[in-house]
Amino acid sequence: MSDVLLKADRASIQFGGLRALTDFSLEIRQGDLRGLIGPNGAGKTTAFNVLTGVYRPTSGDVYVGARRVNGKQPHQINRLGLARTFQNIRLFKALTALDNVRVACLSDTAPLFPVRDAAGLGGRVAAACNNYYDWWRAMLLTPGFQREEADIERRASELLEVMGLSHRRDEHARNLPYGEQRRLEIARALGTRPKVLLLDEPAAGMNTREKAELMVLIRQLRDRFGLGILVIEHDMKLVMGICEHITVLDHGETIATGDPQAVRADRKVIEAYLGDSYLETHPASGALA
Amino acid sequence: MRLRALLTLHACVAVLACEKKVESPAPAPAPAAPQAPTAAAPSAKDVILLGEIGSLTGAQATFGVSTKQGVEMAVSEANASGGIKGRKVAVQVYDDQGKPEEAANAATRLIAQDHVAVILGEVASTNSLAMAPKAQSAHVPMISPSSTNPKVTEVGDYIFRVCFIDPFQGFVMAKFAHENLKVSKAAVLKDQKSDYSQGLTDVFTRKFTEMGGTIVGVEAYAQGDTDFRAQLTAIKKAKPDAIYIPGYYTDVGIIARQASELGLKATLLGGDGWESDKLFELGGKAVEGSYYTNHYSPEDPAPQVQQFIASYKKMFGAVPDSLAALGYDAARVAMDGMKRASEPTGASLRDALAQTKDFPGAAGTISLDGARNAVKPAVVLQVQGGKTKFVTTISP
Amino acid sequence: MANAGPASGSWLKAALPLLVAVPLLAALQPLVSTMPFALYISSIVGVNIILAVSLNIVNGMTGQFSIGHAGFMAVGAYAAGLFSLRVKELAISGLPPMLSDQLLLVAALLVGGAVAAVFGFMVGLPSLRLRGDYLAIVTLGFGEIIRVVVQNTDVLGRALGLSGVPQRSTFFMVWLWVFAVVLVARRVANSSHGRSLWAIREDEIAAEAMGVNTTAYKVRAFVISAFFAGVAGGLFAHFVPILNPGSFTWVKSMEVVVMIVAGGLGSTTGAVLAAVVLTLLPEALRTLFNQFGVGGSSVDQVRMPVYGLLLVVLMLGRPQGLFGTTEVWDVLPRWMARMKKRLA
Amino acid sequence: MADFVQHLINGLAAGTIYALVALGYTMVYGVLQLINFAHGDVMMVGTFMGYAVAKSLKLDLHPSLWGVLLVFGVSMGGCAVIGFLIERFAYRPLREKPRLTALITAIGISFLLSYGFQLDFGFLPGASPHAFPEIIEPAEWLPLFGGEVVIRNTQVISFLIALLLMVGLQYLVFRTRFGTAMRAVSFDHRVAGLMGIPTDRIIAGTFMLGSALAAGAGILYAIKDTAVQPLMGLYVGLKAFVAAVIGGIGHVPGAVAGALLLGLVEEFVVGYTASTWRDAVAFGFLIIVLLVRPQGLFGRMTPEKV
Repeated sequence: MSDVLLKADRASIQFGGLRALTDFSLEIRQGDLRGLIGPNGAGKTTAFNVLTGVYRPTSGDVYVGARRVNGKQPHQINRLGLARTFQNIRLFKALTALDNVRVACLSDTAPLFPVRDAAGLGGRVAAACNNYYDWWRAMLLTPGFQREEADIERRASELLEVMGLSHRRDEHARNLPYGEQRRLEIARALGTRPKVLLLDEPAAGMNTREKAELMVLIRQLRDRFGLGILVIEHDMKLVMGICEHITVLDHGETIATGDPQAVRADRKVIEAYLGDSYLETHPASGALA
Repeated sequence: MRLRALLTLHACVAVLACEKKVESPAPAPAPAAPQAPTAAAPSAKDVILLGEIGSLTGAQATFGVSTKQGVEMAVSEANASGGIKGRKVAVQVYDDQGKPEEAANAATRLIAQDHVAVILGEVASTNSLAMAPKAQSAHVPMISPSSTNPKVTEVGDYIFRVCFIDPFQGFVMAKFAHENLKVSKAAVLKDQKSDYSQGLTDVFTRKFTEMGGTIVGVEAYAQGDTDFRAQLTAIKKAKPDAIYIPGYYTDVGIIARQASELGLKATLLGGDGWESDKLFELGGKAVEGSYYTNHYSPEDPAPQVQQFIASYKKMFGAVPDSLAALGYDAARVAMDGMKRASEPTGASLRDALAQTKDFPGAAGTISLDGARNAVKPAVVLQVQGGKTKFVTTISP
Repeated sequence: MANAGPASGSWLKAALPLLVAVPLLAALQPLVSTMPFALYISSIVGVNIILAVSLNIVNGMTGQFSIGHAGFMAVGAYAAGLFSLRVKELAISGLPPMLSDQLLLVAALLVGGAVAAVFGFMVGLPSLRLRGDYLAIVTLGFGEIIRVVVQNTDVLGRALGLSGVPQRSTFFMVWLWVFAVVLVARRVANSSHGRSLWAIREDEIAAEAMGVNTTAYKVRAFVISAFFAGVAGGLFAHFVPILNPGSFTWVKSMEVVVMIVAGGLGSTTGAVLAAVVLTLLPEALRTLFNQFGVGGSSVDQVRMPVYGLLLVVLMLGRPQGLFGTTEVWDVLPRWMARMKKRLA
Repeated sequence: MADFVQHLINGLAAGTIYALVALGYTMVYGVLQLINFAHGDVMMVGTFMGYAVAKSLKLDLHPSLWGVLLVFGVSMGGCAVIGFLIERFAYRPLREKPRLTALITAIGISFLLSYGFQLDFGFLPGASPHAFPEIIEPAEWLPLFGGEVVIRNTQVISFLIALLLMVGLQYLVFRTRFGTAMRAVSFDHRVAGLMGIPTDRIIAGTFMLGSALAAGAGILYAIKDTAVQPLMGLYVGLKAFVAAVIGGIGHVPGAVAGALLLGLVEEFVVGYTASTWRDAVAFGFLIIVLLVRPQGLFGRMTPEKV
């Protein structure tokens, strides 16, 4: 039993009066492949935004590794090993496929000064120097920097290859077909060396064949990079197919958790998806998907 | 990519080079400035070229335009009377948009490209100060018609002026206010954006206090403001007998109106920046009875003045303002110097100009002192019935 | 484009451009210095290029919008100017005066740049945390404040201006910096760090999610841009005899904005070309008009309105400007090919 | 004491003008999230229209209520048209483009107007200011402290007009169908469009309204400060924008409050401390507000959608 990489503990968020997410809890360990489902507006993406720090939870906590990350900046949380894709694709459209991944691959380079506490003035100054140090090296194009850049580029192209996008290397992201854009987003997310990967409807807009491939691919990613993966997906078939454990949201509330069979059989879930009228007509339930 | 970056650089330089060719009419590039006076250039053989720089665009454009017209008239008169030593005179004018860097640029142009014998300008002291070093280092005499800041002629022995300087003008108004108007408490409202206004303020406040008056308040505004109530209210509280406003007519008119609106009864005093018919349009009744110092008055009975006014009317159909008069004088002083000089350029012209004594100018008789400043009286004018009235002349 | 060099980096690759540029400029130096007017024009062009390219790092690459570049230029100009005034009499012993002057000039420029950079940080931090268009207003206000400060400070010469700064600027020095800023802009733009700037311009939220500290990057870009604006100001101070607040109004800022918009927000070479053209064109027209006896001043009169019109027309007709985000060498080959086809 | 009251009045008078201009900024920003940089210059154009009318009617010689109304009518109407044209041909084509393009266009238009009007070709006024005819016979109302403090009828009138316009605007935004539509558009103009709201017409309407307001403000401004010049729009426009941001941009009463506040702050800084720092006041104030309370005094921060 490996240790917990991502943990939400009764995280809730409200916008004005609207309770968008209530007491959302889950744990992700290395090798997990979990699903987050629910009808439209159930708060799935909101959950992602809370986990990744786009929104700060109004109550409850989010932990990445052992660190409590409430109120941390998204980029800080990402650096702790949590990467995501977006439901409405958010690639850097004017950049090439390769550059999209390069940006993500850019991990914090070897600092000029080692910074122990970034809090103190000394720490701040040192940190600032480090920041600009990167750029000085970029401007001077020092051999060390040239090497780093070369490595980054190599890693980026590897990731493109993994996602089967090598042939698109130098094309602008905006010119890629929909399916490939989704894959590029995953490649980009992987660039940040995540421990946990959050996929927001990765299969949306794909045809059945692509989806099948994607299912395989997601499993491969998990094994190859030793990830924990959380998938939002509408397509029951896909989710039931790959996820060992599923959480179901409705109106921001967790109405069911458990393995696919259990969830499939859950009355609340069926109500949420099909409305209770369905139950009256089909008393023998459990026929979802 | 770096190689390419280089190429673009090449390109820029290339552009510059050919640009230069287009611009310079002179076949051979002018020799490096300092030693050789630019008289060597062929363009100055048949005709003597005067250079003039002024701001013909922008808020105070009227100044530049008047000066230009004054210069043009002087030149055409000179040519009508057979030019200088048989050589015709021409004038090359550049606009500096009132910007110092453009003034410096224009000066460089006149020197390096047009090889002028002398440079006339600028009105604003800042711009003259931008031009002066260029003229000095190229040994081309420069005569400023109306830059009143002392620093201008301090740049070097090639820099002259045909107008009095701020210290004198400030002194005149202080004297007039104290002796003629019997003012004991005065306030000052200065234009923060203009060096000219700053200069006059400093001198006026110093002199006025020396004479035993008291300055009850100094407030500031910035050119282009339209609401002066805050400053005026503050001044009103100090209850001065007179307010000295060494600004430009564009602001003074509005200030006057708002002052009277706020019930300020104090007399308004000003400097030569007031000189413009716009003052009466903007100020209306409010500027009536105000006084300001100036370089000359159209009412001055002196023959050369009246003759100047007459021919100016003939040429431009308007009564010349003081800047036209000063432009006229600057050009004539320059040409007078050329007549006396062995060679109408460079050092010999400088020496000739330095000798200028009791020259009958339209704006008063001009004698240049050791500091190359004109020593001449100033006139005090009063606004009456929408035009200026000559009050008195005050000599140094 | 050199996205990344060979696996083993080399100092040669890093230094090559300078090794080429320095001799080239050194060769041109004596030629230009005999032509005062060409010298002046080339200096102005150079300064404008530096301004345009540096502003392009913020407005073009990072997609923020600063319209107070003249403010930073002013800070740099006055800082460098004061420094040079202080060391006017000094000379570095054991060096030919010419050389020591140039070294002192470099020092002055660095001072100017550094001070401007500090101001850039102070202005940038608050406004760059907010949504884009606040920056526009704050930078604009900053320019105004600088003006007022200068007018109230005796050391800075108040409204009359600061004169007596040694006129040490040379063609070599100006264009060396032009070269430096272009090189820096290109190298940053091509590095993964620079790509992060583009990422911010493209989609700030996604950039954040990919671990880009967007605020820090924006501020950093802003600081570097301010630094070079300061250097440009410093150079300006060393070939214009008097420094006056009137030279650094927001009209100046707008000129620079027009340059980068016309050149194509994000295109360094575009900025360079636009800067050259927009600086030389008025000069050329003025000369032309004067030769035909038409008042050259009308050129300067219509300049500003035309700039305004240019902005509108560009945004409506060709928002990507001359080159969009690409560089000349990306465009030229294609363009030439098209020309060939057309001719054939 | 007297001077204090006088300063108070001056400050309010100045603030009133800022307020009227700021309202236009705020409305346009509300519906388009666009800083309409050209707003102040539209005001300037409107003022020159009024100037032309007043001149041709010789209103300063024989003032008449109808004449005054005509001045306001013409300039406000004219500006409404200009506002419409600008929106239609400069902003609408860019609505789906990145916000930057629209901002640059706005700046371009501002430049075109403010410097175009400085050309002294033909009908254009030229750079130097013109005296604005006294279309309302200036008189002193209710002299306080034995005439020490002066309150002008014009000041009172413009103050009342400003309040009136603000209340009217508030009513329009929150009580009328047009206002409902405006708010819908400002929330999300695409969705509003889908809901069958004629987005284009609403936005155009907003622009016309804002521009008309600006013109009115311009005339009052010219009456107050007795002069018109091409650059007046730039300064007042910027100050008004600052006021709008201080009050919380997009917020109608906030804009007015911010404007009055700014007017007073400027007045008292100049009146009681060094007047040489005047121009720095507004922007210094702005930067402080942005540091302390970025959303302005009344505004709310809206989380960006992901």
